Amino acid sequence: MQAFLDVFDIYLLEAVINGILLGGVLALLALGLNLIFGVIDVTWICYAELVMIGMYGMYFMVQYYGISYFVAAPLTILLVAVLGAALHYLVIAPLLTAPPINQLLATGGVLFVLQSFATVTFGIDFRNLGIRLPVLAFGDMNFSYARLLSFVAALVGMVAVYLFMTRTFTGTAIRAISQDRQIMALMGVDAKRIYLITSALGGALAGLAACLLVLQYDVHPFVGLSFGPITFLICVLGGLGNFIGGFIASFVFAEIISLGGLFSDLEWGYVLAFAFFIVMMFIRPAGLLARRR
Amino acid sequence: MMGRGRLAAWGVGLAALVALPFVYRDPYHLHILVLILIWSFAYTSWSMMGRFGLVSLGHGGFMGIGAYVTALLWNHAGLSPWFGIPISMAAAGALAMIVGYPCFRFRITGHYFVLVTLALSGIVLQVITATRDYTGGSLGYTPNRASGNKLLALQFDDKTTWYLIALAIWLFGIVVWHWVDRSMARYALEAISEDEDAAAAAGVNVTAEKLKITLLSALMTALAGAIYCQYQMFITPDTVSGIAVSLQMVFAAIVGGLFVSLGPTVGAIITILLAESLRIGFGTKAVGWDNLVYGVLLVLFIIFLPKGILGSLLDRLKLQRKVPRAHEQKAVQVARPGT
Amino acid sequence: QEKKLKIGVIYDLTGPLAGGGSELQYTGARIMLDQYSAKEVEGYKIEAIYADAQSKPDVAINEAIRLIEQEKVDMLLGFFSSAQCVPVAARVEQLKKFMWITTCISSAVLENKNYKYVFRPQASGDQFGMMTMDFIAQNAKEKLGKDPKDLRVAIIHEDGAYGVDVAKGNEAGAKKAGFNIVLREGYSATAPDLSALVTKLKRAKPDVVFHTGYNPDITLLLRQAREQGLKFAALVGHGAGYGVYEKLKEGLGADVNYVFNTDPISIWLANQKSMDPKLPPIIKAIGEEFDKRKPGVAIRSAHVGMAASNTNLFLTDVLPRAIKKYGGVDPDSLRKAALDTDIPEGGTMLGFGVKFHGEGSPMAGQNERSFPVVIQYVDDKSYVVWPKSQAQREAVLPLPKGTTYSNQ
Amino acid sequence: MLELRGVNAGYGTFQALFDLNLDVKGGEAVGVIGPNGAGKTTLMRVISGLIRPSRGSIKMEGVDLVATPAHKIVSLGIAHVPENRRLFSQLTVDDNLKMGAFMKEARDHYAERLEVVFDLFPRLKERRHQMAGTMSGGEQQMCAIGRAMMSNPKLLLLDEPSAGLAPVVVQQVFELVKRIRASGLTVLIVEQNVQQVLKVVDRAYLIEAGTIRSSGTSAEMLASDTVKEAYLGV
Amino acid sequence: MLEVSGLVKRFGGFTAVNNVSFRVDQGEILGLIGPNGSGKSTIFNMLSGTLAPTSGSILFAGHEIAGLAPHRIINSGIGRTFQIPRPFRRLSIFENVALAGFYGQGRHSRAKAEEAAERSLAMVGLPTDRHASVDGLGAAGLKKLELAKALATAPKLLLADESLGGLDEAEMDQAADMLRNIRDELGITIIWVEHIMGVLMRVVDRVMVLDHGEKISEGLPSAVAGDPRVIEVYLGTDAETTQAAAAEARRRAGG
Ligand SMILES: Nc1ncnc2c1ncn2[C@@H]1O[C@H](COP(=O)(O)OP(=O)(O)OP(=O)(O)O)[C@@H](O)[C@H]1O
Ligand SMILES: Nc1ncnc2c1ncn2[C@@H]1O[C@H](COP(=O)(O)OP(=O)(O)OP(=O)(O)O)[C@@H](O)[C@H]1O
Ligand SMILES: [Mg+2]
Ligand SMILES: [Mg+2]
Repeated sequence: MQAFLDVFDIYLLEAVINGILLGGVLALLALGLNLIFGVIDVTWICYAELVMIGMYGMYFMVQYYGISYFVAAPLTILLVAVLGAALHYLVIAPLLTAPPINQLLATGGVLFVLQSFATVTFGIDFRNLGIRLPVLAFGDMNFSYARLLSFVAALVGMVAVYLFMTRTFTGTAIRAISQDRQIMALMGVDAKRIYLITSALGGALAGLAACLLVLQYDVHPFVGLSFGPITFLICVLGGLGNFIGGFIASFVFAEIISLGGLFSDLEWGYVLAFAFFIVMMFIRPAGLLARRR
Repeated sequence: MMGRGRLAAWGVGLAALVALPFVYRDPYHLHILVLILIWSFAYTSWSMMGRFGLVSLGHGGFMGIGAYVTALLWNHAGLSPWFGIPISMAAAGALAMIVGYPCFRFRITGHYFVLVTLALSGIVLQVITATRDYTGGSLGYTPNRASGNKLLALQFDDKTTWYLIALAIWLFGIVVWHWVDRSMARYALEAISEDEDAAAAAGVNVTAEKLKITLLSALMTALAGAIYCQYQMFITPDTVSGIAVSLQMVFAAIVGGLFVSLGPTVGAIITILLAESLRIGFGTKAVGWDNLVYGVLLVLFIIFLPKGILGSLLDRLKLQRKVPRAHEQKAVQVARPGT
Repeated sequence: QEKKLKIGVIYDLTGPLAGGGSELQYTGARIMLDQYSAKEVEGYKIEAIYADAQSKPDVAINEAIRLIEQEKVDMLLGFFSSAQCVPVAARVEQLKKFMWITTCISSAVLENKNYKYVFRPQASGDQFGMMTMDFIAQNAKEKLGKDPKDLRVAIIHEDGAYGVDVAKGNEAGAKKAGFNIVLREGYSATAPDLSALVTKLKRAKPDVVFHTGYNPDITLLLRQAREQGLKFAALVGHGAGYGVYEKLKEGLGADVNYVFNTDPISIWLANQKSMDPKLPPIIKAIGEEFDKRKPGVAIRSAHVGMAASNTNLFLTDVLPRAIKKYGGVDPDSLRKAALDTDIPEGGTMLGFGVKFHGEGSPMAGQNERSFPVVIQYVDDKSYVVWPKSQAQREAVLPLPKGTTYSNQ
Repeated sequence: MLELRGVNAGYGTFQALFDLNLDVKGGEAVGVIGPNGAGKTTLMRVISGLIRPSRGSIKMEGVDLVATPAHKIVSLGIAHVPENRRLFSQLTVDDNLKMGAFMKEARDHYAERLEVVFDLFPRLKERRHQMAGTMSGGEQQMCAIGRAMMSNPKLLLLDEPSAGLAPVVVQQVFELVKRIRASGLTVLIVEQNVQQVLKVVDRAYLIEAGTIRSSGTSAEMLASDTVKEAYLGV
Repeated sequence: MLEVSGLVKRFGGFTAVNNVSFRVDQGEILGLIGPNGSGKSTIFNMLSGTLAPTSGSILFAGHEIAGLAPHRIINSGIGRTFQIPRPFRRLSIFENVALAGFYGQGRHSRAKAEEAAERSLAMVGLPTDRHASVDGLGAAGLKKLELAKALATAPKLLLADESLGGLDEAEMDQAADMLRNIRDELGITIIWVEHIMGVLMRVVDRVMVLDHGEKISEGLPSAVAGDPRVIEVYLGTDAETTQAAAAEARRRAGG
């Protein structure tokens, strides 16, 4: 009994809160993907690699050219937004009528391209921005400012995107386009433009994630591998295109990883998270927040 | 329904393939050939369900189970692969059922299905890694060398033997593919992939049909994993399981052509040869460029040959021979009295 | 026909392991081999053919087979990752070719394999683990003021071949020293979050943390450790990521001060007084060559020297003997020559001597005289602090008051 | 207002329209009738730019539609209610209507137009938060017409608006056409319900196999033998 | 042969079908009419198993089929068409129908299935060419294909949902005749949903009217066509023509 109670110590609380903060990181990553994958129904398998390029962008601007972090961040967001638009224009647009699996494959190719592009141009070294934010301490518990920042950015970003998607005409068009592309012209919508806007927006969100992730993680050509799959799972667990759901799902995942890791080996935390995902898919196939039909 | 000419072509082709290792003995090339055959079989197994819109990223898991269960049984229980392989296949099949049944029952399709299966291969990978006391974890796992009967242990040092085994397995895969292709089940699965309700209204037991093809595909993939393990005599979680392997299957099958029997084989040939020759070609002079070129080619293939290399090629040939589609419409209109 | 020795050299130049140290190893081996490309050894030209294993075992296997069967190399040299060494060594042995491992250190590569043609002059991973435990054990009472049984140690490691092997040595060493192991855990080097592990460490309150990892995970762990306020008396790393000071410094800033690392000694740190006098000039030459190839690096990585020394050992000791005494560069001559090797301590750039375990030994092919050393990074310099015979200064232990992780 | 001259169009190698001429004057209601597969829907699509004619010219108030991108055609005042409704089935009724008012000009009058549409179809107001795809066939048709009305068009293209609707609703739709027309809108309507449609339009064209077989005022068409034989079941 | 009682279907809080009971006799053609959204298709969906009823019972040939999986219901002898055609575009026209023939009849023999396909296609007037593609079919063709698929499952009871929608008048008459033939020659019982009263009233034996998910009227065509409530919610000014059609049909049937 005592052993059991021992579990409920301050460290548990710390793990819970760290889970929430990790959730912020994941939510930030999932936000842009949810827009692309969930709403306009285009598969960007290479999404995390866009974040990687953004992180390199930050690194070089800040470390090499000595640009201030706050100037570099918008530039990076712009850079990745352009990248997202280019990705759409060059790779996705020709495949819009092809089955989704072809998009998966083509963007998978882009994933290789981006990874090896980074290897070729930036080398295989791990790079670190070297900005060390202070630590927030509450008694025995300590929290990372960098993560707090991601958390806030994710929250603000989520609300902004949600409002944009539901309140504006362009947002509504973005939601409509995956359902009937041909008919969009009858609404006076230039489908190409909507796709470009969305892709650029998705890219910009990836860029935003990059700006904040670079404070916490080393950049290297394979950094995307750590985040790719889990971001996709989050989008689905939250319900495709459901931004609030995705936000919540990020925290659920993060808590499972965090607490699973606390009570057992880290790997089992992941096994647990994956298994939870599968089970949830059966219970709530349309996402955490879905009403049961 | 195979024409006489095609049957003859297949016969000649096969004879040539069987004769090959007796004429051409370069061990490295044979090694690559064996790998191509084994992977072709794995890709064919994947395409068995992939072609019906059941895009699974869980096949890395099935392959891993095939490989690891066989090897673990041999090392820890001394069970010959002749028994180990069926057991490992059964294990993969059971897993396929456990995940597949609720998936199909609850109508988990499209992206959802892709990601559920992705999680599945993630789990298998993590479990193999986490149980490193038995599986060797990321260090990989080697089946013990047979001290006695090599045949019983399914271990051969000779590349020719392996080549013939791989060829037989590959052929088996192609035969099964054709068998499914000509069965009524193909109609049902095509129908299901388009509209499950409508298929059910035509009397198709949607869940059962999907389960059957998933089971078949998983069993074959596990077999591929086990054979790969016996041939390489070494497996790591990353080479036979996990998301990367699953993606590799999807890539090759689609690059080759999902809807033709030899498509996945062509995919295996192209992707493996491309990767090998790019790597060797660029060597250590231009590190990283091989993957860059590989990725670019992959993207170009898929944009310009959306039905896969073989699929698009055959389409082009067919287009020249076949009557234009307008005739079909004429036929319909003619059959419509009164207009 | 001209006499020639063809060497197939395989390292990872791309993929996650490349940055983890493999590429530096490759550079070291290459510096040595390039020097011989113009010279001859006992009438034999040396030709090296390089290949990239891309951090993937199956690629390593394919390349090994290709180099042997296609390029007809006489032997293989190199390999960074143990996950590649294991299958490749098995293949090479089966094909009866000679293999000279410069790096991959897992004991699993050789243990109970009874290989005849595979040799590794390098210390094995569990030796690393044992070494550091021994180092702490010898200092526990005096510097940390604790009896071994009261000393709380945590062993954490990336869960690849390397980390697992070192951790095995750590555990054996800790048991031998009688330490109290409060946590032992592996994690994936690609894990996006290690805060749960840090929390567990905080709860376990270790005095000394023994860590094995590659680079991004080390930085991530230590950053999160700082952010979560983990405190301890000493952090002991084991090669790989801990061997690349540049990156540690970049990611951790001043926090890297006083961290210990175990590696074969960096050739530039080795005690040159007790060394074979032929060697120091070579060390100097390697250093200059390295600076040329990688300008602007503050501490020359131990990885470079490791591969260079081991390559040099082969070219200057084993190879000439094989040709002169056994008449050629066929695998059996090379093997016999390697088994004849008998170099006393101080006979290599890495300080240790060389004598391979022979047939019948459970570690056949392993150098029985190799040992790693413990170094400490102090103010952007590294000093050997253990073993005593090589030590350049006293270890700073525990972490001085006021440093980030100090529990004083 | 709308003028088609020598229009040829089709799908791939298949030609569906042959040298078609057609005129719609401002304020007029014009019907297009013809058997299945005659090319009526194709005609509508060519006008709204969903498919491009291979030959011929289409002008809307003098503006050449052939040279105008499809999404710009709406802003010239043409709204098309496509065959089979083509709603955004995963969006709510509200969102569907919002899409109808996507154009800049229409956005400004969004609230007003919404009132107008809800007046026409009170049923839509009741179900404004329902997913369009889950509504009944008739409700969906209302939504489709409503969506087109949102852009405040000058010319409304209706492709079989009565298909699948209950008789009362069909009557309402035709009433609606009358009303829409009375409010000054021009209507081009494709219908199978020949008797009904001829009651509300001024003129009609009979299309068969992609060409105009005959045309005339409603009275003329009702009296015409060809029409009678084929479509009025007499 | 079909006995439905107390059938209810709710979607969330919305009741689409509310406590509907009716029966259909062997060899009968029952017309099912009602305003849009009154629950006709929903009833079909429940009869064919596409949707599970919230409550109520459906006895078909003496067996309870409510809530069974669709394929089992189809196999037990109910065939249906969809209001909006749902062809399988990756299969040829023939394969579409052969599929229904094979699975709809309990997966017995391929030869039998192909025979059934040929028969059904001929019956509805589609080509029996094995490779003709679905893409070439217009609206009318698709409706016919729906019907052929349903027929190929060898149903005892056919649920036809707006088989005439979108057809021109000539085709409509043919289709109506076809439904009659199906009943007369194959002895298949039919429930027919349609909004085109002129045709429906001439063909059906009995009519049932739904409104807001509830049954508001049931009886002979002429009687229903005169029911003021039906006129109000459904027929409107069409009432006269409808009555005329019903009367005409009765006269023909009687004479
Ligand atoms: N997307 C398409 N691809 C190929 N052919 C088509 C396509 N759409 C229509 N067709 C063909 O074009 C011809 C004209 O079709 P259209 O839809 O214009 O006829 P319609 O008069 O509207 O018929 P209905 O009354 O059935 O709606 C038909 O033969 C049809 O098969
Ligand atoms: N899945 C669903 N979720 C919510 N409401 C639904 C769903 N399916 C149908 N409905 C509602 O149930 C009611 C009945 O629909 P149904 O399709 O049965 O009507 P119907 O009588 O066939 O109409 P129509 O003649 O227009 O085809 C409609 O109001 C519809 O919006
Ligand atoms: Mg039409
Ligand atoms: Mg209906």
